[in-house]
Amino acid sequence: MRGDLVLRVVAKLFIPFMLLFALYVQFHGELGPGGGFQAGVIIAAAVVLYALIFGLPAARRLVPDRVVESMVAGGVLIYAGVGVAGLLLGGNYLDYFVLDRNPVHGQERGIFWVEAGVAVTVSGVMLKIFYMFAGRGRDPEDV
Amino acid sequence: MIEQHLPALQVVVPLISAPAIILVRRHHLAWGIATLASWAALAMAVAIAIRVAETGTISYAIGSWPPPWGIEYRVDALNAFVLVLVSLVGALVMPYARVSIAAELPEEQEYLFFAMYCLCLAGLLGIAITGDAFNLFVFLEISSLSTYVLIALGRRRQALTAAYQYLVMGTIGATFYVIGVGLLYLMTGTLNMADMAERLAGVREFRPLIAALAFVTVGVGLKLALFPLHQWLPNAYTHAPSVVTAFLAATATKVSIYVLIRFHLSIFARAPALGEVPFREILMVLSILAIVSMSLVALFQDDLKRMLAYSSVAQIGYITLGLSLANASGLTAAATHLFNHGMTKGALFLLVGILALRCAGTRLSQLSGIASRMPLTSFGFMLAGLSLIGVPGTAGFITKWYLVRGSVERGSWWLAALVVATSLIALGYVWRFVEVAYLREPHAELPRAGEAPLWMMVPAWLLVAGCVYFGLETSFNVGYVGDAVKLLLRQGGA
Amino acid sequence: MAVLVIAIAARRNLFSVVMLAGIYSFLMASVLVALDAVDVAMTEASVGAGISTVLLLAALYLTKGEEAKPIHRPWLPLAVSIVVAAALVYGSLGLPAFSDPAAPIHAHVVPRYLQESLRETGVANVVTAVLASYRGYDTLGETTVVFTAGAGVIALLRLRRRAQQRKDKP
Amino acid sequence: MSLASHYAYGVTILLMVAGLFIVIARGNLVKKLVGLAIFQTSVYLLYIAPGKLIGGTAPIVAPGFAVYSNPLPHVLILTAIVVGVATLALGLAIVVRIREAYDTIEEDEILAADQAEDERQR
Repeated sequence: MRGDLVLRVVAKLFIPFMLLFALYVQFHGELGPGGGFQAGVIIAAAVVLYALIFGLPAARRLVPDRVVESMVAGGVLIYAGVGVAGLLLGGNYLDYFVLDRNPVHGQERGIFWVEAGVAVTVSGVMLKIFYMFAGRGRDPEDV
Repeated sequence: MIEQHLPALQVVVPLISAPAIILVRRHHLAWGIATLASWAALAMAVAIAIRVAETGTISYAIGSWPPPWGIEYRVDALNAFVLVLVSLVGALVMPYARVSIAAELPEEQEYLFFAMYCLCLAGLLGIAITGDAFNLFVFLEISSLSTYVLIALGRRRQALTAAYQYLVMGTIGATFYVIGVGLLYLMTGTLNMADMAERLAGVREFRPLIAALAFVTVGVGLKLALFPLHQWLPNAYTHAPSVVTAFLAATATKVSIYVLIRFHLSIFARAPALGEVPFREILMVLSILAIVSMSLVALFQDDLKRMLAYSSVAQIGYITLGLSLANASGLTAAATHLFNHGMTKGALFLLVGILALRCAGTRLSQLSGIASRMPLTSFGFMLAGLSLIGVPGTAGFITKWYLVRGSVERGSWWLAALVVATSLIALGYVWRFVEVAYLREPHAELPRAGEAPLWMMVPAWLLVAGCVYFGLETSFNVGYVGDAVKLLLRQGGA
Repeated sequence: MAVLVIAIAARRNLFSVVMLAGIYSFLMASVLVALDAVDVAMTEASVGAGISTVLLLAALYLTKGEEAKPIHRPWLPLAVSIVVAAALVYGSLGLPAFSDPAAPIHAHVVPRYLQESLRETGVANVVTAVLASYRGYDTLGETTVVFTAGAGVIALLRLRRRAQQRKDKP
Repeated sequence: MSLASHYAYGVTILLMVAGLFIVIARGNLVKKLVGLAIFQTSVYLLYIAPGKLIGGTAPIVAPGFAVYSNPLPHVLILTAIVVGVATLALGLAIVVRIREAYDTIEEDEILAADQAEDERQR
């Protein structure tokens, strides 16, 4: 399947649109259905599709394990960091009101960063889990 | 300013340190972060407990949204007490883990272990501190998922099956809890515990409430290994890494018992529905069955870890027995036993971990004559064992004393006699170790190396010392618990 | 849906079980849309039918595809299930009727979210507002759960062969 | 309190119990996890169904609509779904490891293997 030209071309066309759609879902979450979790899943799905067509090693070169692991941890840190920022600016934990002079803008800003944190962790974890499961059977010494 | 935010930081500090550990990846640094986080958690828990004693219940609105719209942290005497217990054991096992984990796990997994440990600590603290029924579920899952991993990291392959078994039972338990909370939510429209308690008093339709309480009880019962839902516990405790066993035995089941107390005595305190079903009687029968049958099973175990695991199920029975008495002495017994048993079992499992590190295994046959090579470990085990039995002068005695008093106050002399009689069974299994360790000829395969490093000895002995200290000086646990019990009984309107 | 679940229970080929479970999730998602829970439906479709299925297939690839014939008779599980069902039926009989606007869940707490969230948070999707702001702490917990699962899978599957052999021969 | 008004609860209960039955009765570790997932999924209905108001719309504030379905259960269930898939992933990872250690994923065979090992050690 890896050699199929049609698949390769279609995938190359398709994946940017998937990522774009993920961003749409991410930022549109305030108006319509969607949000960080769903966007994270779609991002991970795009990379998984890439891995299916170009092979797992190629995907691992594109998005290396170290990056994925940092994403896994980074998202939670972003989220928790927003909470700490609220503390430092004189509010309670996860208080978004204090993030901006205008409390409503503060709320919007808080929600934005929080959703970003969710998306980063979710896509990182999903990708990592996929790498782990898919890489397991193919390890040459592990048959 | 910082004191005001302690309730949030209590959970967030260990929670943040987990991803930080994943980022740094170096195992020495990982240990450092985890240790720092757990000692910080202990300091914060103590500070919170002092504040609660001074000013009464603390309420903290996360995100500055007032409850019941936002999530509220609510600390009263009862959960402050649980916070201190969890973070105390958490802080004490960390130095021990440094040596024991290096011996039991491959190096590339060490940092992951510490990350999981931080998550588990954060989860347990989160359960204890939150005032929101659904938020409790989220933290329950954080602690459960990390616990499954911690158990599965055990050295033998049985650890995997134990973890799987626990995963299935734990998830069923958590889902039951969600069903129960869902029913409560449908009847009250709120998830905040204090608000729920208030609104429940006005609900006239009993059936969903009874079903909800039953689901919550069974769900939490699965987590706390309430007899007969305890099948996962012996395997999990036997095969998990030693530190994990000690930490879980001392904290995880205790936190679940706290949840049970919270639901039965504060959320349902004023709900008239509770009188309809004999929950207390059922709990009492189950507790008695747990104490008698599990003590007997423990008596015939060959493996020291497994023996202690069965004894844990029996000891949990004493706690629920105290609950089912439902008078001041019974509740005091239950709450002090949370602390006393947590300390005693923590000490015993840490000492068994030392034996496991030095000897071929933890079967009694492999340990004969061990006292001649490892006198400190054996002596510590004996002292903590005395506390397990409930000999006067140890922490365990305090509990038994209040249990007997509570039974007599209720006029159940037979129950008091039962408590004393089952303590004799505990004497039986502790004696088996003493006999093997002190009176038998040393085993041929015994190690020459002698005692374990100080990193492991000091935490274990601190807990042993605690078992004796809190048996003589009761102002902290009985005094503090007294406040909590008064609060609970007042909430019940009694 | 009920038919599907029974088919899942009866099937012994694990591959078809996984496929049926995926279809089940899709059906569930469409029911959720009918119940106005669009966000939940979207998540259920991507998680239940997407991720879960992929994960299960990957796991099947690493294990084996057939389930052995059950040996014991399923009386105990049946009894447990019936008791649970009875408890639920008993409880559900006292619940408020379907779509009753006076039910406590519609009357308490929620009105503020529906009426004030646009003004207080500037976000039109109330689900997002509640998720990320009013109950943002739950979502932090949820993200941590995902993180726990990710780190846990790394911890479990990263083992090299050497460590495994030690495990095989205790 | 008509029968129709409780139809949703009836379906929920049926699905829930069927899932639970699969978990307890089946010996295959993967199938148990599938049952567990179904058990959890059915709980979603218990939360979501009562939140629906007939004539209401999805809870996205827009001019022209006055009746919205209850958003709070949606939020709770989003969290529950995520927790469910996290559990599933972890469970499958453990199953993969069990398969490598025991060469089987049937509960009975694993128990037998453990017992045989215990006997040898004695």
